[in-house]
Amino acid sequence: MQQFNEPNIITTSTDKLFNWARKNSLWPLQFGLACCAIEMMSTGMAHNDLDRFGAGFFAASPRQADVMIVSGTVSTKMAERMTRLYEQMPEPKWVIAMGACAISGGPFLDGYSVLMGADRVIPVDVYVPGCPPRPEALIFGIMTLQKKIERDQQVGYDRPRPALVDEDGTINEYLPEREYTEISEGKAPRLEGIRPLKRTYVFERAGMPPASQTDVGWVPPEVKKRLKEEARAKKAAEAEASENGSANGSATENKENA
Amino acid sequence: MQTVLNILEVEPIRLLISFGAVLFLVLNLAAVLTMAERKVSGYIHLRYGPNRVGPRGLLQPAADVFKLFSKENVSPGRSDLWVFLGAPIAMFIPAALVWLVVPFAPGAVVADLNVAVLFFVAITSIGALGVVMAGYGSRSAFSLLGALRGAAQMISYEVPLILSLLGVVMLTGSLSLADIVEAQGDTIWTWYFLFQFPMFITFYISGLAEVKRVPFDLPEGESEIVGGFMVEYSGMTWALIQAAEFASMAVMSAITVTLFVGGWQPPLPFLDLGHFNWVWFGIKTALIMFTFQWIRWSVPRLRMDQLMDLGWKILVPITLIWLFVTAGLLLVFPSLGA
Amino acid sequence: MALSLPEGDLQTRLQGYLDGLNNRHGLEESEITDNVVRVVALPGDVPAVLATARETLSIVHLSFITVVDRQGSFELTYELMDFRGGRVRIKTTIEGDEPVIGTATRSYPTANWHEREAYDMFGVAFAGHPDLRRTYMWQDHFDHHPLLKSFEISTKRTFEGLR
Amino acid sequence: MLSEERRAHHEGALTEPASSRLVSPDIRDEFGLETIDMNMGPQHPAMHGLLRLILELDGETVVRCDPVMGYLHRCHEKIAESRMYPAVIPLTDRLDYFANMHNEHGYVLAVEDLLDVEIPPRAEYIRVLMCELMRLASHIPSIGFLMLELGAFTPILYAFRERERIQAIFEAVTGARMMFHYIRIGGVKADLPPDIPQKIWDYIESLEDNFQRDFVDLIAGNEIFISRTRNVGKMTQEQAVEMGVTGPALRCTGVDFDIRRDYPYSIYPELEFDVVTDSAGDVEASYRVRIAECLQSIRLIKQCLEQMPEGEVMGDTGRRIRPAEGEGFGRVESPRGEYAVHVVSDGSDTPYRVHYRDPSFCNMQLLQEIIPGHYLPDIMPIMGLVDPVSGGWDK
Repeated sequence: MQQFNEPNIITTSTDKLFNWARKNSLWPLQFGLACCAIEMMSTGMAHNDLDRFGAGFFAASPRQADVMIVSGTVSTKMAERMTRLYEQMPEPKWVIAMGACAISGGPFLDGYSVLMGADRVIPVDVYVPGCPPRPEALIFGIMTLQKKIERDQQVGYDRPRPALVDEDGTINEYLPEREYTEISEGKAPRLEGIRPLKRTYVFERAGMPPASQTDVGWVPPEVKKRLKEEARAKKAAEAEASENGSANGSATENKENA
Repeated sequence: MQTVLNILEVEPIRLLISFGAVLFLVLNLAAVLTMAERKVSGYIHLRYGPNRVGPRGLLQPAADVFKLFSKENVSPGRSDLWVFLGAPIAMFIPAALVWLVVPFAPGAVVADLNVAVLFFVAITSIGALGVVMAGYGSRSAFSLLGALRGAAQMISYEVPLILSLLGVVMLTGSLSLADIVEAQGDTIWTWYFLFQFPMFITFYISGLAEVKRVPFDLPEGESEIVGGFMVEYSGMTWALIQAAEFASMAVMSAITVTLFVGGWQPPLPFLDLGHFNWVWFGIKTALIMFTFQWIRWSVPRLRMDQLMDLGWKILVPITLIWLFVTAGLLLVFPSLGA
Repeated sequence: MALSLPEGDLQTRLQGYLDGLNNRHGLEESEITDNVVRVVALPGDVPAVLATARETLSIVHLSFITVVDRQGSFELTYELMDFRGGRVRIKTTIEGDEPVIGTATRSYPTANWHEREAYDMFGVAFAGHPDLRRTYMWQDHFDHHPLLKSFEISTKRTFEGLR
Repeated sequence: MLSEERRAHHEGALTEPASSRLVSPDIRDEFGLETIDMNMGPQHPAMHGLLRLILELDGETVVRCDPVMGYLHRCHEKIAESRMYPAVIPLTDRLDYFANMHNEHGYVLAVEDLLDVEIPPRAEYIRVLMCELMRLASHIPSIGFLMLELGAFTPILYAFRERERIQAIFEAVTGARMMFHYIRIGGVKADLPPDIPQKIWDYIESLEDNFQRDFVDLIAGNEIFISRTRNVGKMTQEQAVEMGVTGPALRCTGVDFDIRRDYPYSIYPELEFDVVTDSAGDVEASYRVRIAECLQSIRLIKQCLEQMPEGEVMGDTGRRIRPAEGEGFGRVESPRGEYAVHVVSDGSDTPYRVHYRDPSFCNMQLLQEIIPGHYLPDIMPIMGLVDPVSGGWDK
């Protein structure tokens, strides 16, 4: 098959068709982060009716979504998840940063766990200012995105799409080409110069629960398996002890303590 | 010209061409139905629905299809690729195949099988296979749950579905759909949905469950398991699953119309349109499909155990009792049967 | 099965709470101000005081636990409510950089998450807590207890000019 | 509505407690049955924001449920320590973003407790008026969300239609649709525009007409709704109180507790309203309580409009707000329960420490208590019962 290096009549015609289709069928990801999510919902509801533009189908799974509306403050804990969601969306995909928080951190800019704008981790196409933006503003943002899609070309134009997650799972920070003001620059090295506290793991102290309970939520399967085996061994030992009679009771206790 | 018509008379070619036409119809129907669904939901929700693309938003399905066509097709890294990609096809083919036996008008049927009812029952039950394939192939907890739900639901609702159409078969004494339509006569009060009313309702409900529509959309469960078996599908594979869903929904309404609501027969004798009687078929099918969508936007979803209760404890006894009633009436008044 | 809520005059009830706590524990301060029983206890006594409040005086509701970093010591406030206008505020002060105090979850299971939050934000450890892990921040990637006064955020610097 | 027989049937079918469905781990071990670990959220349609539930499933039965928070941690308490007292109010707006007025009110009450200012009566009436409107704007969508999570899509649109109208009123009064910054220390920002009382009155009348039709008749008698919610998320009074639950989730068990009546603030003692309770303690009861509370709010709004005095809306607080050393407490009944603020002052312009007790955070402890033993689809109505808001529990 011939490779087209420059736009010609075939590529521009298909571009026109597909750009028309894409811009008129922008399905947002059902992904509400914070307060702006309520206004995003309002936009989808009867009064503002995003469905008029063909954008009313809020896809619950990122696999079926075209545009991610980052609606609210992105915390550092969430940034990792958001990046993964972005990577899960199939190409072509777009991102709208909705609200001051998603643009720059907004009123929570100084927070220790707040990401200074979604564009630090994923490429953003349209910024919609406001706190929160009115539904009309979001609709305007979507129409702006439609204009942007109209200009899109499949040949002769490379949209920069850096890989955000490496093979080994590390997340690369995506830095857009725009000037940061002073406040933002003060952000990155912010934690320097602050005395990091001695890590106070609870199980290092007396009278505290065992280590397995201080883990965050999920227990890895191998650990689970090990715990299960331990419990089984313990149960077997108990059963054995009860078979041997109550005389050995004290011995089992010692074993358990050990 | 005559030779062309003669060639069309040859059975394999006629079959191929007419099936091609029906397939074209089905694919378009799926697109139109998505549009109808969005418009109907719009009216129920007191909003407009799509109205920007083309006149009154009528080109919206075209935009959706072309967009989905140009989307990247993602398959999860650890998925079982061939099962994953085969599932949408396994879902679509049964939905399209049933159209082979649907009589649109007198003589207008792709294959007038004398065991058409059996064919319909056999082919619809294959649909569950696609759901299980999709859930297994995607390698995700949500998909797996959706697939297991789908398999359990579709297999258990086969039973009331089959039992409820037995009454019609007993009355007609034939398994051919064309015969069943003929037997119903061209007056609204001789159609089977009156005499077989409990069976009609049971068939309708089991049909809803069979095509996984609200309130029986547990395999998808948008707000519970985020799309269930189709959570990992994107682009054209997802579009194919959607097309299969809408096609099976359309075919279920068509079969309901054929079995209970008189197929192409006009409601009253003087409304007979001759060669245009397929219009009646279309209107009735559209009405049944509209009720599907009406229910879709009106009621919440059932839970798995409640779904099973409804199927086995209510629908199956009703159909069995009415089967006995029908048989008894046929014994007493043999003139009821054809 | 129905839960019995206290009845009767508010002032007598408050006096009852005050006397009940005073009689059983050596408290540093105890007074009634603005319909609130205000009690200052030693950190070691707090679990026992809370147990008395729950078991003997049947004050059913623990509203919140506030920790204040007084730079060198930590001030804890437990606010109890009896659902009928009565409030009991138990205060205590823990000295030192790595504070430890007994858990309130034995008497008030709802303290579970409040104490997890306090541990996350201040590093206050609650001995005997069933499930002490961080609520908001990561267990592994974030080494600070952010609400300590020694943890500064950039706003302090940017706002200094305005003051 | 249902006949008594059907009602008895529903109750008879589900009287066994949810935990009786759990297979004991010993049996599971013996037969080599394995459980699935499932991760629900933070991006999930039914998680009310960014909640992550780590579930252990035995088939469709939930064995263990572990909520993980912190995906929307916005450092409210830390940032408040570096803002001047009035500048914290817009931050509190963003805490529980379905109850912005209540958040402001609670914080302002705490600071006024420190300051000892006199608030003009008209300002008090306006505050209560706005808070009750806000309660309507929160309860009605929460009913819609409950239905959305059960799979019925339409009620949420009707709910947002009402919310949209209330937001139009808010916009006329405060200038903003969601983040108002309206209730200030010492009063409210501005008086009501002259035509607003009539507009609110008209709206309330129209809501009374719609309410029964759209949110009661359409939902309450639906067989599927009843079978999905009755005896789901069943809890006893002791359980609810032990877990520190407040608000509609507590009142649906029958505990008669409402901050507005039992710890009165503002002008609530002068107004007439009932504290609605229900005895069942399940999801359906919480739905009924929310419905009845909406009607009570309508009653309160009418009283406010009728009794509203003339006069100033802002008390004298001085130009700089610099309270003396001490601590202040504010406590209001937000739509989700008890919202309390504890402000500690060190005598400077900025608070030394601000602590928010958010009802979403405390009510959510209920999840890990009552979800085990329920089926996976029951999690969604239980989320509707607790009705947490992401901004609230994560601060």
